[in-house]
Amino acid sequence: MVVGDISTGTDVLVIGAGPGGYVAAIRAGQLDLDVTLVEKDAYGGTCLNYGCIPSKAMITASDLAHEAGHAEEMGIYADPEVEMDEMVGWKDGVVDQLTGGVEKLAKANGVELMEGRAEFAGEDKARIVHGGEGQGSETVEFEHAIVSTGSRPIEVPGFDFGDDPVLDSRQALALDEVPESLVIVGAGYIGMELAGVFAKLGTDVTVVEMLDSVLPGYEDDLARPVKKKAEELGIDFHFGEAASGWEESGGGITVRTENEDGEVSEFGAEKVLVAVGREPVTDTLELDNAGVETDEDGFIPTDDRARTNVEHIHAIGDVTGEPMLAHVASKEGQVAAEVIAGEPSALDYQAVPAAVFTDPEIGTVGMTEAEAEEQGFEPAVGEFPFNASGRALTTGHAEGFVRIVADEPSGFLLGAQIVGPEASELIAEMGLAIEMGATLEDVAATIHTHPTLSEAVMEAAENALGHAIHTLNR
Amino acid sequence: MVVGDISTGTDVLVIGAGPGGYVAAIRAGQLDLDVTLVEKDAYGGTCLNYGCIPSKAMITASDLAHEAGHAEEMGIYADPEVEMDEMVGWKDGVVDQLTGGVEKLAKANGVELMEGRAEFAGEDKARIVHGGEGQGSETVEFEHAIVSTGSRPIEVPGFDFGDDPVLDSRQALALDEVPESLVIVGAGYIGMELAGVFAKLGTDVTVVEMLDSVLPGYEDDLARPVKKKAEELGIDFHFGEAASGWEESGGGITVRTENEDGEVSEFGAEKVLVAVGREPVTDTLELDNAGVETDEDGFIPTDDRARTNVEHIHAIGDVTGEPMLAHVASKEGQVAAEVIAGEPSALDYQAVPAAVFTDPEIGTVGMTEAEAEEQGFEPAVGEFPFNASGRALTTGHAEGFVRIVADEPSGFLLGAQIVGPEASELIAEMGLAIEMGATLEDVAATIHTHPTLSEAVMEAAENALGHAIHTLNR
Amino acid sequence: AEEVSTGEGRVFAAPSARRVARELGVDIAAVEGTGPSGRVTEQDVRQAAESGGEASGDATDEAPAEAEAPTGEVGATREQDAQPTTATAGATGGPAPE
Ligand SMILES: Cc1cc2nc3c(=O)[nH]c(=O)nc-3n(C[C@H](O)[C@H](O)[C@H](O)COP(=O)(O)OP(=O)(O)OC[C@H]3O[C@@H](n4cnc5c(N)ncnc54)[C@H](O)[C@@H]3O)c2cc1C
Ligand SMILES: Cc1cc2nc3c(=O)[nH]c(=O)nc-3n(C[C@H](O)[C@H](O)[C@H](O)COP(=O)(O)OP(=O)(O)OC[C@H]3O[C@@H](n4cnc5c(N)ncnc54)[C@H](O)[C@@H]3O)c2cc1C
Repeated sequence: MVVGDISTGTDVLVIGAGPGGYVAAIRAGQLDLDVTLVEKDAYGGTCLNYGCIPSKAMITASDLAHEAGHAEEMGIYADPEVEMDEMVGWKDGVVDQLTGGVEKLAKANGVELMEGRAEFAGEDKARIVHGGEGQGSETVEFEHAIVSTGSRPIEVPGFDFGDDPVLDSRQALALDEVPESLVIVGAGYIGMELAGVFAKLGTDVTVVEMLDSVLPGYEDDLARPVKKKAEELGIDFHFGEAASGWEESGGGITVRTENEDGEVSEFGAEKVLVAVGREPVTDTLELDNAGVETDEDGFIPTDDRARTNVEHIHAIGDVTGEPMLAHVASKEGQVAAEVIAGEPSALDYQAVPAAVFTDPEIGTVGMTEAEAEEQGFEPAVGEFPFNASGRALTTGHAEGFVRIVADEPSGFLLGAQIVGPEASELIAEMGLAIEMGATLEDVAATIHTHPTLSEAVMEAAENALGHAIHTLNR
Repeated sequence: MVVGDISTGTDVLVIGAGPGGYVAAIRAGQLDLDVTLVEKDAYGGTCLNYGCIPSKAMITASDLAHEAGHAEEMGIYADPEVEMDEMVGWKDGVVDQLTGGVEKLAKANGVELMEGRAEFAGEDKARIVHGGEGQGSETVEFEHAIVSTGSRPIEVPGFDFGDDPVLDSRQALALDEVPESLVIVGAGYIGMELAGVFAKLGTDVTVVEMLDSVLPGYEDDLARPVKKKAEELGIDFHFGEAASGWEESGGGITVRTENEDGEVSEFGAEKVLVAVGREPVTDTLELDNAGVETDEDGFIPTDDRARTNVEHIHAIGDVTGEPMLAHVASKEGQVAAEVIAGEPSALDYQAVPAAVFTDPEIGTVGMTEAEAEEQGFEPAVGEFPFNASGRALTTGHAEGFVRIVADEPSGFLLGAQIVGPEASELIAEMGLAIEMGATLEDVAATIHTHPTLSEAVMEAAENALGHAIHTLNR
Repeated sequence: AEEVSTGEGRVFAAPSARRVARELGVDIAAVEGTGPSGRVTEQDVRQAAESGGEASGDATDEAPAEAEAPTGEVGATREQDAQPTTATAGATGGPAPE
């Protein structure tokens, strides 16, 4: 690597190689643009290295260990032992395989890779500060830039991620021993996914949450089966409690929380995981130099072509705000690249699916019944409970239900909410149905394989139409 | 129950309460028809009692036991013990819950239930012969009849299912001990599903098949991963061998097979499972009395309204021939009931999905590339291998691929073939896409949740379009 | 065709039809749908473009309207609108798997 300040040029400079940035770069490369992708840490970003992938790997592995030890009902007797360092090592192997793949694919699509931290030096140039001591920096001039610098966990005052017993999700996914006990601050999806992992590995888990339920933002009846299962796993919940500090005590720590009335509670544990939300990584970008505006929380507002207020600078992914999801980042990345290449591309999707990989899983797409009403539709709603699904019963996981929301007069699908086995996969069919402008009848009339969980989707549509076979119709 | 021959009348007589018959009866009840459902054995038919459901329950349970014992890679050490009688008892509980549900739903939809064996006594009446000694029979006059008497396993000459060591699939799913060794005659889907169950429970399995591969009828590259995994499980294959007989020897039996050249081989085992196909149950129905015709194999030909040659007598499900699948039986049952009620219903679906619940699973719907060519399309084909799927890697099951077949000029989807994790569920989205007349672009443009297996479907569509992100494009 | 559902002027059309609308500079919200329940098909969009007047400057500002030639005809019996919704007479069962 060259030391000192040299200067190069590119059609498209992509800053940050998460699922937003690397997809944008690959797509730009496919469209024959000259593209440079700069990353300061690791290809694949939060998602592949510290988020989606590691968490899902640990969820599968902890599930298997737990299930095998709790299948006496099926005549299976086992007492699995878990070597945490090996489990984490396996997870790291999965991550390496995927991040290596990203690097290869970027190169194969003609993307120029650059290591370093980018900051804007003007409307059409950026300085790339290289990592190591004395590695210097270089300046890249660009026609277009795509900002995809992602997000990082919010720190709660009093809980410094630099202190050993205080963990963020990334650190929690890299422990080499199963903690005996853990306080988790925040019952959002990250907190709840990790609560499940550790409870299944044998940790004594306490969750404290400022609001009054698990998975705030999800409908009550979707969150309920998740809370119920978590309680069966021995997870202890305390709602209406804001974490206010911690201190060492004995071999471990004591976490202090405060409720609305100022009453203080204390929870002892070996470690504390803070998962209360994520904030954009925009502070070190020198956005001012390029004239790019942010909102009061630091997020970058964009239009339906993923453009910032500066026409030739796009922003995508977590840095643009909710929904902060990998697949949204990737879609925005694809659109940004296509728009730059002059294609008539736009963020015109009808619905964004989302999944929570708790036990049971949650999958949602489009509108809830209440949202449909607010927007002036007359919703027709159909449900199917998994305990009436043959396939669900044969897997031993029959909690939860599929709910489907449509516009009654026209039959057009508007949304679906699923809690139960494989909800994250089942939601895919509903997403396609909504994008296609499918009606309840279309879904109900489509033959679904027996015995599968996806039959539940068809049955929910039939239920909304008033002629379900395997449930009584409302 | 009344003894002697009494006579009643009904709008619709449904004969056989499998997934064809009970769905037809429920739907007819919903349409306010006066309907009688007669069943000689057990509500739910082959599928719920001896087929789909028991096999899938045993597949899940044996998978769990096997996986837990083979997850050292993930840092999980376990040595599960299986109590076969308890596993089978659990499976029976699942079956009871579902068959009880069928009975309740039939009643709730106004279906009259009758126990006994039906045979036609004329064009518009049937005799119902009740089960027990001296229970007599009764005559039911009907306006319309629906024949849904299903199928039974074909016996291979020399292998009498009445003999103790010779098992059909139903008996194999009800063993109360894990056999030490088992010869399976037939490598079709039933043979292969059960081969996996027993191999995972520790049985020494040998499969003999007359044709030259596993899962005849499926494309080679779909069957290959199934065979590979089976071999890893220690299953021994012998192709081109026709079973010709068996005899007791020592504590077990010896199964004899013959190849094309007449050379005889012998395989020792504790038991032999014969799974070489299924034949229609039409022989005891006295179809002649009603004038209903069958083909040379005993199947009842029907038209797109599920009508036999006798206009007011319908036939549905396995008794009408291939594809012998539960969901096809149910669809035909629904259409038969609607046609009888005077609705403009027809079997006008574009594609029938099918799944094989082997390890890995197979899911197919619509046309293969070869079939598309035969039918005059110019196929565009896209693939995505699961070893490039983040979700697949995090589950530890990354063998197989998604293939998607479309018409190149128009982009319309024609078919999909999937082998890999959850293939049986992933195929659902492809089924809906085909029914909806979706194009490759529609599937590619639909946001799919990350990280999920269903992203593979989207990537395969992108691959067919030449702009996949996570694979190199063909 | 019936009215498209009224909720906030939402347009029910497949992604491919929406893309064609952008490509041809057609305001898809103003296109009358002929699909089931008034769903807007790609054909509807192309027809609207041909009959003109639907172009909205906004949608075209940077979209080179070099539409691929309308593919129009589709192989054999398949039509984009031939969804299960049209449950009338005719076609026999689809290609059965082995
Ligand atoms: C524990 C956890 C689990 C999650 N699970 C899921 C899930 O299951 N599904 C889901 O959809 N989402 C999940 N998420 C969210 C998901 O990770 C994010 O939505 C996604 O990573 C956003 O992608 P991005 O490209 O916008 O940003 P990021 O993935 O955050 O990538 C940004 C990249 O930019 C780099 N960067 C930042 N600043 C600079 C700079 N100045 N110069 C150069 N490089 C820079 C960073 O190093 C980083 O690599 C999870 C998150 C966490 C923490
Ligand atoms: C081991 C195994 C696994 C299978 N797995 C799957 C799978 O995963 N997916 C799938 O789609 N299919 C599967 N099948 C096939 C599936 O079981 C059949 O396709 C389905 O059961 C057909 O339904 P049916 O209603 O036509 O007939 P059946 O389910 O066979 O029901 C017919 C009913 O009619 C009754 N009957 C017969 N004659 C008379 C009479 N004269 N009077 C009164 N009653 C009568 C019988 O007792 C029976 O209950 C499997 C089959 C087996 C054996």
